[in-house]
This record gives sequence, structure tokens and C-alpha cells, in this order.
Amino acid sequence: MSLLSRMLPTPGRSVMLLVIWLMLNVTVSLGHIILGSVFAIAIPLLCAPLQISQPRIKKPLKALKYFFMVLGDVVVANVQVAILVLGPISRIKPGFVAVPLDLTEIKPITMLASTVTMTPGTVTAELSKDKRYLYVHVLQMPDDEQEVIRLIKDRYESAIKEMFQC
Amino acid sequence: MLAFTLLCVGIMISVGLILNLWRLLVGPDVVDRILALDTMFINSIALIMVYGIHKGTSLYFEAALLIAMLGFVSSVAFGKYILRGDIIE
Amino acid sequence: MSLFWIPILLLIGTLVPKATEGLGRNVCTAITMLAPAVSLSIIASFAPAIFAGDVITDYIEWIPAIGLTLSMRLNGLALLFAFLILGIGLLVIFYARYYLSSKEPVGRFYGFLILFMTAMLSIVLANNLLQLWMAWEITSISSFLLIGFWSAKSESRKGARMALTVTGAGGLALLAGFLLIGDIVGTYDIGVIVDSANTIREHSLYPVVLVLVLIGAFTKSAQFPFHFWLPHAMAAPTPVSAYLHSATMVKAGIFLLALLYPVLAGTELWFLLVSLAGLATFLLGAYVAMFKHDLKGVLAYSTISHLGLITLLLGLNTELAAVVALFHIMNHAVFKASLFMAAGIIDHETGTRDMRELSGLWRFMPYTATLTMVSALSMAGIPLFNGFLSKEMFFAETLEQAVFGSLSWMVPIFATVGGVLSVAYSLRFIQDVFFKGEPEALPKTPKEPPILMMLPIALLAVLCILVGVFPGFMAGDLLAISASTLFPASSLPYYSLSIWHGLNIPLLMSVIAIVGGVVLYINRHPLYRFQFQFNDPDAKLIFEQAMQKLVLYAQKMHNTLDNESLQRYVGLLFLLVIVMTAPPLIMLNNAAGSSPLQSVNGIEIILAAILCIGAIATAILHKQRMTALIAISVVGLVVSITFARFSAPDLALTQLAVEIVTVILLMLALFFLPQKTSADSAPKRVVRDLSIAAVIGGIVATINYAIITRPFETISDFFVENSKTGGGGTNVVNVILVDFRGFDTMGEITVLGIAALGIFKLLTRIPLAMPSANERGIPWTKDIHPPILVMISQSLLPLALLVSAYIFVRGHNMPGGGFIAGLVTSVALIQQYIAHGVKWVTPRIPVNYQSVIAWGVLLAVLTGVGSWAFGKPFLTSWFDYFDIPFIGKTELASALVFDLGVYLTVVGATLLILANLGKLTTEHRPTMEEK
Amino acid sequence: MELLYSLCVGVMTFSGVFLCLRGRTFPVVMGLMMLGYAVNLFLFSTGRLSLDGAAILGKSETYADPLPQALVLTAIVIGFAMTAFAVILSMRARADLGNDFVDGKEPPGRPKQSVSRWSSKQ
Amino acid sequence: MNFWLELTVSALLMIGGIFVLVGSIGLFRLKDAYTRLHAPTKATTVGLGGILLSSVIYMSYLQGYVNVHALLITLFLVITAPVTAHILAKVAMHHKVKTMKSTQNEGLVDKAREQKAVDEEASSKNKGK
Amino acid sequence: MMDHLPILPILVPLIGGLLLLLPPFAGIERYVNRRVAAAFLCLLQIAISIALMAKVIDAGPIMYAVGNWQAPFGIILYADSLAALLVFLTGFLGLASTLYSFAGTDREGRYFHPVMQFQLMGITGAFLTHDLFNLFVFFEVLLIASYVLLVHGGGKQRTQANVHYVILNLVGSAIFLIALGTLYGTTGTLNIADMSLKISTLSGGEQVLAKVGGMMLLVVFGLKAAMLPLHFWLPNTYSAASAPVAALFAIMTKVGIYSIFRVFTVIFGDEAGALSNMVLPWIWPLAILTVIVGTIGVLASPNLRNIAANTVLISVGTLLMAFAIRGPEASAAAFYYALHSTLISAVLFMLADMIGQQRGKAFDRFVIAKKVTQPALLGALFFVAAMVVVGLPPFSGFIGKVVILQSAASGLDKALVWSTILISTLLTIIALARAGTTLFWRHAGDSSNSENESASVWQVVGVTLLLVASPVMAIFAGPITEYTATAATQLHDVRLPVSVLQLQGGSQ
Repeated sequence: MSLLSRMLPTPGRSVMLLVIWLMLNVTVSLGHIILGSVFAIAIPLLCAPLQISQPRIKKPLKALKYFFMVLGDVVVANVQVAILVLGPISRIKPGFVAVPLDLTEIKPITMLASTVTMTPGTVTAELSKDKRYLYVHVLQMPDDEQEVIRLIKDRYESAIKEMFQC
Repeated sequence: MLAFTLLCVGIMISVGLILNLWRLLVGPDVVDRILALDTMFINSIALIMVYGIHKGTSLYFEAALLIAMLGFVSSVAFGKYILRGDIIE
Repeated sequence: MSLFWIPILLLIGTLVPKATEGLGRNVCTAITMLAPAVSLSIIASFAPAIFAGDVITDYIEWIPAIGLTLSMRLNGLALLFAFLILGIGLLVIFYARYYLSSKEPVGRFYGFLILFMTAMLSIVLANNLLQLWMAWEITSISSFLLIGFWSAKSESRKGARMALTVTGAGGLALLAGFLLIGDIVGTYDIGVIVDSANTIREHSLYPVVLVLVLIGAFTKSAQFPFHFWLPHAMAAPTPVSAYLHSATMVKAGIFLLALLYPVLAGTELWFLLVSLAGLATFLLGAYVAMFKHDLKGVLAYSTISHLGLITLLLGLNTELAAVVALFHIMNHAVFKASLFMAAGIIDHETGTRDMRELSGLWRFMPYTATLTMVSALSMAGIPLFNGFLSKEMFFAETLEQAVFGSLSWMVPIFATVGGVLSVAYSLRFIQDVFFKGEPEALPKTPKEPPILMMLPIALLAVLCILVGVFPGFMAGDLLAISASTLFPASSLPYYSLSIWHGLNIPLLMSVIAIVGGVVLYINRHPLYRFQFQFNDPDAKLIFEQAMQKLVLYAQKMHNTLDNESLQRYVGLLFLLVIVMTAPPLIMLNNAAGSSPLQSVNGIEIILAAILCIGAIATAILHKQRMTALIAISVVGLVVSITFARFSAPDLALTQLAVEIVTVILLMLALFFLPQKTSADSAPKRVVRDLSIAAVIGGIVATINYAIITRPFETISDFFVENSKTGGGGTNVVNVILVDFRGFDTMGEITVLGIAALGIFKLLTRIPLAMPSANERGIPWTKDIHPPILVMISQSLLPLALLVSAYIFVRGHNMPGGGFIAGLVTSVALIQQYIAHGVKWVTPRIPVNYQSVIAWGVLLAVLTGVGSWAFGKPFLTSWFDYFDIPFIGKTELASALVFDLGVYLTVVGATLLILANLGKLTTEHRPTMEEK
Repeated sequence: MELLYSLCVGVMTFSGVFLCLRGRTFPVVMGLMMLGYAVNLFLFSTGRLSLDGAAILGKSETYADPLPQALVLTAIVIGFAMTAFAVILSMRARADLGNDFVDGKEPPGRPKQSVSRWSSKQ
Repeated sequence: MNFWLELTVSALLMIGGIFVLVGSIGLFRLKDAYTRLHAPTKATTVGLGGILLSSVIYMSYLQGYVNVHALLITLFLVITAPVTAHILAKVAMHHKVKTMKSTQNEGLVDKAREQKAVDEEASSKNKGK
Repeated sequence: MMDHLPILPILVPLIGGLLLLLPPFAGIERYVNRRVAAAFLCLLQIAISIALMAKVIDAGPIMYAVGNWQAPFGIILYADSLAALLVFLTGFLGLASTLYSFAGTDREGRYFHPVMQFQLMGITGAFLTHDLFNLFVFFEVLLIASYVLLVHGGGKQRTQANVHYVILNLVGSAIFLIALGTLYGTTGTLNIADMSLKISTLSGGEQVLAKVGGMMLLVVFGLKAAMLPLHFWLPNTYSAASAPVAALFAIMTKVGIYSIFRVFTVIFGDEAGALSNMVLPWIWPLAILTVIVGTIGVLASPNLRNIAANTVLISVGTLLMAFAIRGPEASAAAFYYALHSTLISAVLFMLADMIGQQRGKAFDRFVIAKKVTQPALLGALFFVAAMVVVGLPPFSGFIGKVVILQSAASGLDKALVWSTILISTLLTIIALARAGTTLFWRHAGDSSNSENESASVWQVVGVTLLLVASPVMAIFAGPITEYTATAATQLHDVRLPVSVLQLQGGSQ
């Protein structure tokens, strides 16, 4: 293992930290870049013992795309939910669904679960112990519950799969 | 216009806080209370940001950031407490 | 040679017996006697000068602030007493050598005895009232030890305690009296006080002084009504009784009366009080002595009686009476000491002191009997013995006095009655013990004691006779010189010491006394029958009961006051606040001050409402603890918003972070506490508590309102002005914390560190029971570490650390600082604990939090100490701006290092607390053995 | 504003004091916390209420009184340490004494509570 | 101040405010714990997003440089809010809180509660308590 | 180094205590290192305080501006004769307690020596600081340290006592902060001397508020000092603590007393205008009641530790009386008495422990029990201690009592003070005689069994060190009273700190 890789076990994270540091300080001065770099290198090193190794995002661009897709969905979702909430309560028909998973690693699953929670009317309630099913609570259940499952699997899970290439 | 909007938004958020408090006190389950508290954290972030805009300063940004961070820990801790009793084990 | 050598010598002598105990009893006794003997010879060496009319004084400055000068004075009175104390003391030591059994710790006994002797001698030699009082109290103390010498016996303990209590009480009264005298005269020097006698007697406080001093003297001398302790002091070993209760301690009171005679006497009040007490004691003692079966009991009451006689003499308003009193002091000491010693021999040789068992000892111990009879006859006041002389003079004086005005004629009658009684009991002493049939059923077969044991008695008996026959030669000079000190202003009244004064009324009284005594003795049985109808009140029992009652009463009072309930304590604390602050607030006419009020908008009203509702909800819901915890979180949240609202971003941050950590902590603890409790306060209590709380709340609100509506001048402007130039930071609050008032912060992190250590200590080996289900009976979930949570937590950690670094770095200029950064770091790490569990995290953070705390505080302190190198006071800050290439102008400040110390302390403390609290349920729980 | 502020302080003090007077440790600890909040607000306000001007130089024209803020900060930290200690102490008391009454024993005249739910499972 | 800028900021603020309020109303109105979970965690995310965005714009305008640090809050919330919801859902299931009458597939709650996979049908009946 | 003398008594125990937490002193098996270091620290502390006293005697009160910020802005340490004396007392007591703990107490739990040092730091800090808020901080330092020390050794009784102690003091701290806030809000300053200047210029509502603040301060200090009716915590707490801890605690009440003397002499003293001596009407009855309740407590005590604790109460009441009498003379008397009573209370706690150890299960309760193993040694120690504590000559107690009695000047004062103190003394004598006779003279069976250990050398050393101080204080009472008189004069000269601190506007 080279010195560089030992110093920078997670370059992506380090870059992210540096960017965040600069955002926090609202500056791009050289002093802060140096200081930020120090932190960006030191903090992952310090955290290393507390990290369980997980697959990394292999395709950052896909991730970016995914991000904007979700962002759009979230906005839509909020409007929908707002209407639901403000309308007559009796119209709401909630329900549970169990989404079978193709993902196996916990990091992608988490990502999916978070996405599900963030998007329209769905909340990840539980992950089965063997990580094969995601239990989701749906605020407004369509007549066919498979519709929800399909949406989650096709729209999000596959995108995540691509991102992580697994 | 902005000043008026800020006041309006502030009052809206505050009303939201009151509603949360109502939920917090009424329950019926602990989940609702924790949820209400969590929502209150978020509303507070909003309120502080609005206040920051009102004052035209970013001095309160850290406060909002900390609420976001710590509120999460607090909610999780509450949840863990209900689930396991022992938060750290 | 300085007079101070005498007490010093004796004080050294106190330690000698214990040291030489191992050398054998004879050697020990001999060496012990050395100090008194040398002291006696020193005193004797001064005697010629004293007889020549000199007064020897000597003094050392000690505590000028309280007017206590160590000051000695040897005059006639002191000489008389010194002779008695040392002379009889020597005899008693010698006697005790034979008296104490071989098993008893003679060294200790001698030690106490010499200690007592020192104290007694110090009393008579003292020339300063406070110094005298010191010695006075030491006599009480050492007599306590001597009376309680046989500590295994209940009566010894009780007797000792009683003596101590009574004389102690007297001593305290005496102290008050002395202090008053000191106040009046302005000094405690006895010489000066004697000179200013008139000032005292004419002072308005004179009656108080007199009563206080008399209480002191009377308790010590066992005068009525304080006489009851003396008989019970007889539980002491007989040498002690012989010494303390005949010649010395009880005479201390008399000595005091004699000493202050020139100062306090001469007023109606003195004569009345002293003579009344004396007369009562005289008669009572003599009467009771008739009925005592215990040899020492007889002697004890007889002592009381004779002390009463002396007191009576001092209280008679003829000048000669005081002289006679002194004479009787000498005589009484001589015969009573020998009688006690004789009683000791009888006890020693027969095993009993009960006169109902003793009889006919004459045949077994003729020498002892003879000697005893000499002393006893002296006590009875039979001519040719010394007791006769002083008693007859006493009779004479009773005729001269006019204390009780027109009732004065009764005094001689009473005196004669007393004489009759004393003859009777003396006779009984002789007759019952030595004659009257054969001894029967004695524990031991009586025999003569060792000849040397009788030696002291013999010496004293001889003295009785010698003085009795040649009074002028034997005692004249001493009496004269000692009596002269009682009359500093005038010359001695005329008197003559001789056996025969011609046929006169005193002689008649003596004859009546003797004849009456014999008659009374012969016809004693009807009197006994009369007397034994009464239940003999046992002073000891009454006293003990009184003490017991006192203790019980105290306990009852104590229990009423203190019900060991915290609620009462806290309630009282708040009540006191109310009681103390309400009156001034009532005086405040208008709470509102002059500052213009600021307007309110809807947001603020709503926030205030939330705050109030949250606070009240917490109070109402406190039985559902979880809910209350959530409610209090709301309050904390709104408080921090309030801080933000009123321009205190630092406070908002801190409040928030602290609140979250506290709530986590509370939850951790709540797990081990009941989750819910039923109502446990009576409605009455609730109402009461509510009212207290409401009043306190009202008071605080009023004060608050009154303060914030008033303008004021503050030192704060200085901080704002100097923050940048003097402290190098633009965040004034932070600069105050790390610079202007960095010392506070140092103390604060110390508190935090100690608290963490203390909590760790509390958690060590805590025996905890854990609930297996929540309060509803639902068992805990088995999903200990939800994977999604784990995932998110670990990706949050670097972010959180970065944020904390950010907050830390900017603290000096912007809201933030080491403390908040520390808390953020801690919370981030705690989050890891929550997500992963102790088992997983602990080995991965190989940090000893205790050391982190120590290093943190140390860093802060050492930053402060560093300024010493520049010759500046502790914690003087240093900062400068550097122009670093590429980076530009950068500030470096010592405050940053200080803040780093704060940071480390906070991290260390928080984690030491929380992590260990979490460990309780795992095998990592804190134990003593760890690390 | 001032009136509202002092009212809040008063109400919080009220709540805190009331809780401090309870007979069990946990409410008392919460009462101490509440009292701490009230006191901090009180102490904070002695610098007078200032709506604009956090004491950061250069950020506004007038500044709030920074001194009480610094004092309150210290007080918050100390309060935190003390509360933490009190909490753990009450836990220790529960463990040592078997109940959570502040006096370590049931107040007289109260029925005993069942403790059966408590097992000592590890 | 530029009118359009002010309008944008105001509009964003207003949207944010409305969504925050809606979230709270949802929490207030909805009938069971599960549905209540949806309201705040979602609405407040966008609500807050609006406010933060307006803050970014306004601050950047005021200070004369791009000031995006408010977005960090959103970042935090995006990461954390789902977990909170997830944990709270767990709590709700743990406490077996009542569901709305109209809830479908209620049976899944028991399975989810025990973290069973859907097909572990047989064993879950016996063990489930 | 001599320039920094006033701060050294705070820094030495602080740094020392911290070092004790680190290698080579940390760790359970390295207790010998810790002991040596702790003893050394105490000796160093004593040496420093002696140097400080010498300097103060030489040059009058000195001030130390922490952080080089001048009064009234920075925190000022102010060492006058009184503070220096009390610092010395603290160090001395600390040494004795530390030595005593070597007998084994220090190994009954963690962190004994470090926390002991922190405790000393807190106490000396409270004595030295001249800033009200800093006083609060040091109060908290000493309190938290005392909480920790109190639970040292574990056991139900300690935990229980600690619960009461902690909660009461936390409430007290809250009140302290309110009082501080009120005073700051009216005077705008925190420095004691500066406040004394400002307080006299107040009028109207501000004056009333300052009075309220002052009253609350009295409550707080009264709580620390165990003034009635805030004394309830004391007997249980002190008798629950392990012996060396209780011994050290003997000075804790004196911190409260000291604060009362300082604050209500300097700030609300003779020159405070309308607020002059406003607390006197309160202190008079409370002081007397404290003595009475303490005396009742002594009589009612079931064991020796309780007696010791209640004698602390009596001494508190006595000191408060001396305060109420007012005037330099009374203060001087109080300082001497404070020295004496602190030391002797400590002795009693230690003795109770030593006696208890040898009496088996009965410990120090007044019941028939096994005979103590070393009756001569313990008996002698107890006897002397008892004499000292009740104020019998020739020890310091006698002088302490006399100075207090003498300082009561006017007729009514005198009657009240004298009768209270003297009657209390008598009852104490009774109780102690009862105690002593029961403990040493009444016993069931002999002490022959081997399970009774004899007192450790360290225990004897600790006790003797304190006990010998009493006769020494008596012998050198002349110079000591002279010193306390100086201290009192300095305290009562309100202008003195103003000039030492170089404050502006001291003239009007």
C-alpha cells in the first residue's frame, strides 16, 4: 500500500469534506484550502477504525443524475402529500407493502431506504433481518400494491444498482 | 414585502410549533411525542433561518446546523430508548 | 527562682509515673513523689519571705488580646493552700502505693493525681482570673478522670460524670463572672481587681457577678443545693477521696471565696447568700451523715457539712469569721484526709465499708483504730484536737454576727445543732467500726495493714494533736499571714489561738454539742426509724434520669425538627428565600423601571406560550417520565431559540448541545429507574408545594422584570472595546471566556472534569437490576443495532467531526468555541455508541478518557502558566498576526490553545460519562480492577 | 417583551421549584434542569434584552451585553456537570437503596409498590 | 433591492413556510402514527429546503458573494431525516400502535416487527407474540 | 515566582491533581506514587501559604490580576491576612486528611487523591478570589469535589446522604446565580470591591433590588455554612463521609462563613448607605438558633460522628454570632475561633473513625460493645479532643471561646451570646462525657479477639498533627490573635481593597 493510499484511504470522502469545509467557511482562500485539506485528510484517518467497509459509488455521474431525479420526485411528493394532508382525512388509504430487494450490501440498501422515505407518501418501516425485504408504509395505497413495488424497484433500485455497479 | 413575508412565515412556523406541541402533549403514543419533538426541531431550524434572514446575518447558521445534527441524535436516542431501553449497549 | 517552675515541674511530673511504671512500684512511687517534693521545697524556700510580708509575683505575657497574662503570685493565702496541696498530696501518693492493688495501673493513677495537683496548685498561685479559671477547669477534668478511675464500675462512671457536669456548669458560670469582672475592671489581674474592689461592688452588674462567681464556688465546694455530686464522687479510689474531697478540690471553691473575699464580700447580698448556703449545707451534711452506712458516705457528708461550716464562716459579717474559716480549712484538711485514708485501710483490710457489717475492729487493728479515733475526735471537735479550736471559734463568731438582722440569734442555735450532729456521727464512726461487738461475715479477715500504709495517717494524726495542743506555735504564723491577704486594706482583727478562753458561751456551746452528740448517738434508733420512713432520694438516680430525660427530650426535638426528608429541607430553603426577599420587594413600589419597553410580535408570544406550556407540562407529567423528558426537551429547545432571538448565538449553540447531551444522559439513567410512578404526594403537600413554587416564581419574575426594565451602567463596554485589541478576537463572548474571564472557564472545565471522574466513580461496581421489558410489559426488540442506522451514523461521523473542527476554529471570532466543538464531537461519538454498541466501539477508540480530561485541563492551565515566562500574570493572553506566504495574514493566539484544552476536557468528560454509562450492561462495566 | 420574558422566567422557575419539591429523584433532577434553564434566562437578561447586535465585532452597530452571556455559558456548563452528577447519583441511589425516593425510603403512610418487574438479567 | 430578487426570496420563503406549516398540520390532523410519520418528515424537508434556498440567495445578495453554507443543513437533513422516520416506524411497530381503519396489509406489521422476511410464513406464526 | 504567589495555592493543587490522574500516578497498583505525590503537594501548599502569609504580613494585602486585566474588568485575586490564613488552614487540614487516608481510605475507590487536591483548589480559590462570579465557580469546584469525595468508599448511607447534599446544593447554586444576576443587573459589576463602591450610590428601585440580591446571597452562603434552617444536610452528610473526607469537610462550612464575612462586610458593610448591615437582624436570631439546634443535636446524637457533625453546627452558630456582633474585634475573635473549631471538628471525625474501627459492629454508636484495642491511645486522644472541642483549658478551645465571649460588647448582646454559648458548652460537656464514658469505659467482654485491628500509624499521625495544633494555637495565641486582629482590621477597612485594586472613584 502506498503512502498516498494510506494517507488517503477514501479520496472521495476527503474531497467531499474539503468542499464542505469551504462551504462552511464561505471562502476559497488558500489558507482555508490548506486548513481544510488538513482536516479532510486527518478526519477520515481518525474515523477509519469506526468505519465498516462498504462498496463505493463507482459512477459519480449516475449518482448526480439520481440525485436530481429524486429531488424532482421529492418536490412533487410534497405537493401531493400536502394536498392529502389538507384534504379530508377519510380519503387517505394507507397500507403496508413488502418490497423484495435485489441489493445485498447495506449501503445501497440504506440509500434506497432513504430515497423511499424521502419520496412521495412512502416511509421505510423495516428491513428484514436477511435483508431481502424492505417493508414500506404507504400513505396513499394505490389499488394494486404491486404498483408501488414496481415504482421503487424500477425507478430507484435499478438506478442505485447502476451507481454501485453491483 | 420581504419583511411582511418574513413575519408571515415566522408566524406560520410558530403556529406549526404550537400544533406540534399539541401533538406532543396529546400523544397518544410515545411515537407521536417523539415525532412531534423531531418536527419541532425542524420547525426551529426554519424559524432560526427566517430570523437570520430577517436580521440579514448568518450568525445563526451554526445554531440551525447544530439543531439538525443534534436533533437527529436526540430523536434516535429516544427511539432507541423505546425499542431497547438501553441506548448504548 | 521563678514561680513558674512549680507548675512546669509538676507538669513534667505528670508524665513521669507512666514512664517509670516499669521500674517497679516502689521506684515509681519514689520518683513520682519527687516533683511534688521539690515543688514543696521551692515553696518552702519562699516561705520566709512571705512570712516577712512579701508577696512574690512573676509573670509572662501570653495573650494580650484577651488580657490573659500568665501571672503567678505567692502570698499568704496561696502559701497555706500550697502547703496543704503539696503536703497532703505527698502523703496520698505514698498511701496510694499500698492502697492500689498490684494489678491496677499505678502509673496512670499517679499521672492523673499529679495532673490534678498541678491544676490545684495553679489555682492558688494564679494572679490572673482567666488563668485561674483555666486551672479551675483542669481540676474538674482531672477529678473526672480520678473519680472514673475504676471505669468498669457503673457508679464510678456515673459519679464521675455527675461531678464533671456539676462542677463544669459551675465553671462556666464562673467564667461568665470572671469575664464580667474583667469587663468592669478592665483587667484580669487579681492584684488590680482587689485594689478596685469598690468599683466592682458599686457596679450595676455586681449582683450578677456575685451570683455567677458564687455558683462557681458553690458547685466546686459542694454547697447546697449543689452538694449532691460529692457523695457519688466517693466511687473514686480512696486516696482520691482523701485528697480531692478533703483537702483540695472541694477547697478550691472555698479558696475562691477567700480570694475574692476582699473584692466581693462586704455587701448584704454576699453575707446573705454565702451564709445561707453555708448554713444549709452545714446542717444538711451533718444530718445526712448520721444515716449513712458507708464509711466514705459518712465522711463525704461530713465533708459537705464542714465545707458548709467554712462557707458559713466566710458569710458571717464579722471580720474574724473569715480568719476562723481559714483556720478550719487547715484543720479540716488534716483530719479529714487522715480519716479517708483510714477508711481506705478498713476497706482494704476487711473488704467492706458498710458500717452495718463492720464492728469490733479494735481487736484486729488497734493501731489503725487509735489513729482513726484521733482524727475522728478532731472532727467531732473534742478539746485537745485541732478541730475543737476552730469549731469553738466558729461558735464564738456565730454569736458575734448579725447577718440575718433580727433573726441572727438563730444562727448560734443552728451551729450548736450542727455541732451535736457532728459529734454524733463521729462517735458513731468510732463506736460502730471499732467496738460494738464482734465482726461477723466480713469478706476478709481483718488485720493491721502494712506499717508504711499507716504512716501518712499517723503523721496527720500527730498533726491533729500538735495543732490541737499548741495552736499558736504550729499554725499561728501561717494563719496570720494567710488571713492578712483577706484584709488587704486593714490590719488583721485581733484573735488568739488557744485551747482555753475561759468560761464563756462558746465553751458552753461546745459542751452542749459534745453532750448532745453523745446523747443523740445513744438514742439514735428512734431517729433512724423516723428517717427511714422517707425514701432516701438517690441523687445519682435522679441525676441520671434527668440526663436521660434531657437526651430523650433532645432526641424528640431533633426528630421533630429533622424528619430526614429532603422535601422539607428544600422547602425550607425556598421558604427562607421567600421570607428574606419578599419584604424588600414589597417595599418596591413599582416593578417597572424607566427603560422603554420593547414591542412584541406574534412569534414571540407563541414561543413564550410554548415555553410556558412545556414547562408546566413537565411539571404535570413528571410521573410519566419519558413524556416529561420529551416535554423538557421542548423547553430546552425554545430556550436556545430565545438565546438566539436575543442576540446570543453562542449561548444558543451551547444550550442546544448541552440539552441534547443531558437528555441522552437522562434517558440512559431512566433505564435503571422506574419509568412511571404512581401518585405519591398527598394533595395537601401538592397544594403547599404549588404555593411555594408559585411565590418563588412570582418573586423571580418580579425581580427579573424590575431589572430588565431599568437602565444600568456596566463594565461590559470595556470588553467590547478591548476584545479585538486586547484579546485578539471579534467574538466578545468568546474572548471573555478564554481571556478576560478565562479563569472562570478554567474553573468550569475543572468542574466538568471532576464531575466526570465522580460519575465514573459512582458507576464503579454499581449493583443494578435491569428491566427486561418496558413499562407496558413489551419485551425489548431484538434488533439491537438497526443496519440502516449503523450505516447512516458512520457516514455522519466525518461530517460531524468536520463541523466541530469548524466550530472550534472560528470560535474566537465568530460564535462557537472549544466547548461547543467538544460537545459536537462527543455527540457524534455517542451516536456511534448508540449505533454500534459499546462492544464494537470501545476497542476501536483506544483512548483513556480520564487522561484526555487531565490533559485537557492541564493544557488550559499550562497555557496560563506559560505567560509567566514573559513575566505576565497567569492566563495573560498572547496573540499576533503573521504574514504567511500564500495564506496571508493569519492570527495565532494562545487563547486557541486554551480553547483546545477546553475542547479536550469536554470530549473526555462527556465520553467518560456517557460511554461508561452505556457500558453498565456489558462486560465492559467499570470495576475497581480495570486498568 | 420584557413582561413576556419575565413571565416565562417566572413560569419556568415555578415549574422547576415544584419539581424540586417532589419526593423522587428523577422529577427532582428534572426540576433542577428546569430551574437551571430559568436561572440561565434570568442571568442572561441581566444584560438587558437586546434584539439586534450579537456581540460579534463588526457585525452590527450596537452590541448586546456580552458579559452576562459569558457568565451564562459558564453557568450552563457547570449546570450540565452538576445535573449529570445528580442523575447518575440518583441512579446509584436506586441501585444501592432499592428505590428512587430522595430520602432513600418510602415516605411513611404509603402502600408498598411492587418491584416484581425488576429482574437482574444481564 | 431588486424587486425580482425580493420576489424570489419571498416566494421561496412563503413556499417553505407553507410546507412547514402543512407538515405540522399533518402531524396534527392525521389519524394514526404511521400516517403521521409521512407528514412532517416529507413536508418539512421541502419546506426547510425552500427557506434555506431563500436564505442562500438573500445572503449571497447581502454579502456580495455566493453563500451556500445554508445548504449544508439540507445535506444533513437529507441524510438524517429518513433514519429518524425509520426508527420511529420501528418504535410504532414495537408498540403495536393502532393503525387507521383503512390501512391495508396490516398483517405485514407483525412480520416487519419481527424483521421476518415475507416468506417465513410458517415459523412466524408460532414464534410471534 | 514570588510575584505569582497569590495564585499558586490554586494552581498547585489543580496541576497536582491533574498530574495524579496521569501516569506515573494513575493506576490502581501505583498508589504509593500517588501517596508520595499527594503528601508532597500538601506540603508544597502549606509552604506556599506560609510564604503568602509572610508576604501579606510584610506588605499588606496584595492583589493578583489574572490575565493581566485590571479591576474591575478582570478577575482579581485578593490576598489579605484573612484569606492567607484560611488558605494555610486549608493546606494544613488537607495534609492531615491526606496522611490519615494513607491508612487505607484512599484505596477504597478511585481518584481519592486527585479529587482531594481539587477540593483544596476549590476551597482556596473561594478564599482568594475577589470576584463574585468567580466565587461562584470556585464554590462549584469545591462542591463537585465534595460530592465525589462524599461517595468515596461507597455504601448506602453515603449515597443517601449525598443525594440530599447534592440536591440541596444544586438548588443553592441556582439561587446563587439569581442573586448574582440581580447584583450584576443593578450594579453592573462583579468585582467585590467595585460593587462596594457602586452599592452606596444606588437609590430607589435599584437599591431594593440590590437588597434582594444580597438577601439571596445570604441564603446561599447560609446554606453552605449550615445556618439554620438550612443546616439539615450537615449532620447526615458529615457523619456519612469517610473520616478523612469528613475531616476536610470541616472547613467547608467555613467557606460559607467566610463569604458571609467578606460579602456582608465589604459590599453590604458599614459604608453601603441605606443597605448597611441589612442582614444583621436576620443573622442574630438565626445564629442563636443554630447554636441551640446544634446543641440539641449533640445531645441527641446516637454516635460520635454525629456529635462531631453537630459541633460543627455549634461552631457555625458561634461564628455567625461573632459576625452579628460586628466590629473588628468580634471578627478577629471569629477568625481565631474558626481556626480552632475547624481543626478540632476534623479531629473528632477522624477519632470517631478510629474508635469505630476497634469496636466492631457497634462502630462509634453509644452502645455497649467490644472494648477498643488501644484504650490508652484512643482514650487519651479522645479526651484531649473533647476538652478542646468544649473549650476547656488549656487548649485552643478555651481561648476561642473567651475571645468570642469577650467580643460581645453591649449588654443585650452579651446576655444572649453568653448564655447561648455557655449553656451550649455545658450541654456539650454532658454529651461528650456520656460519649466518652460509653465508648471507653463501658464494654462487653475484652478486646482480646484478633479481628480488631489497631489504628494505623498514618491515622495516628493525621490525628496527632491536628490535635497538636490546638495546644500550639494556645501557646502561640498571642501572635495568632495579633494576626487575626490585623486580618479583621483589613477586612473591615472597606477602602483597603479599593485602593489595593486601584479602582477608580473610591472617594465618593
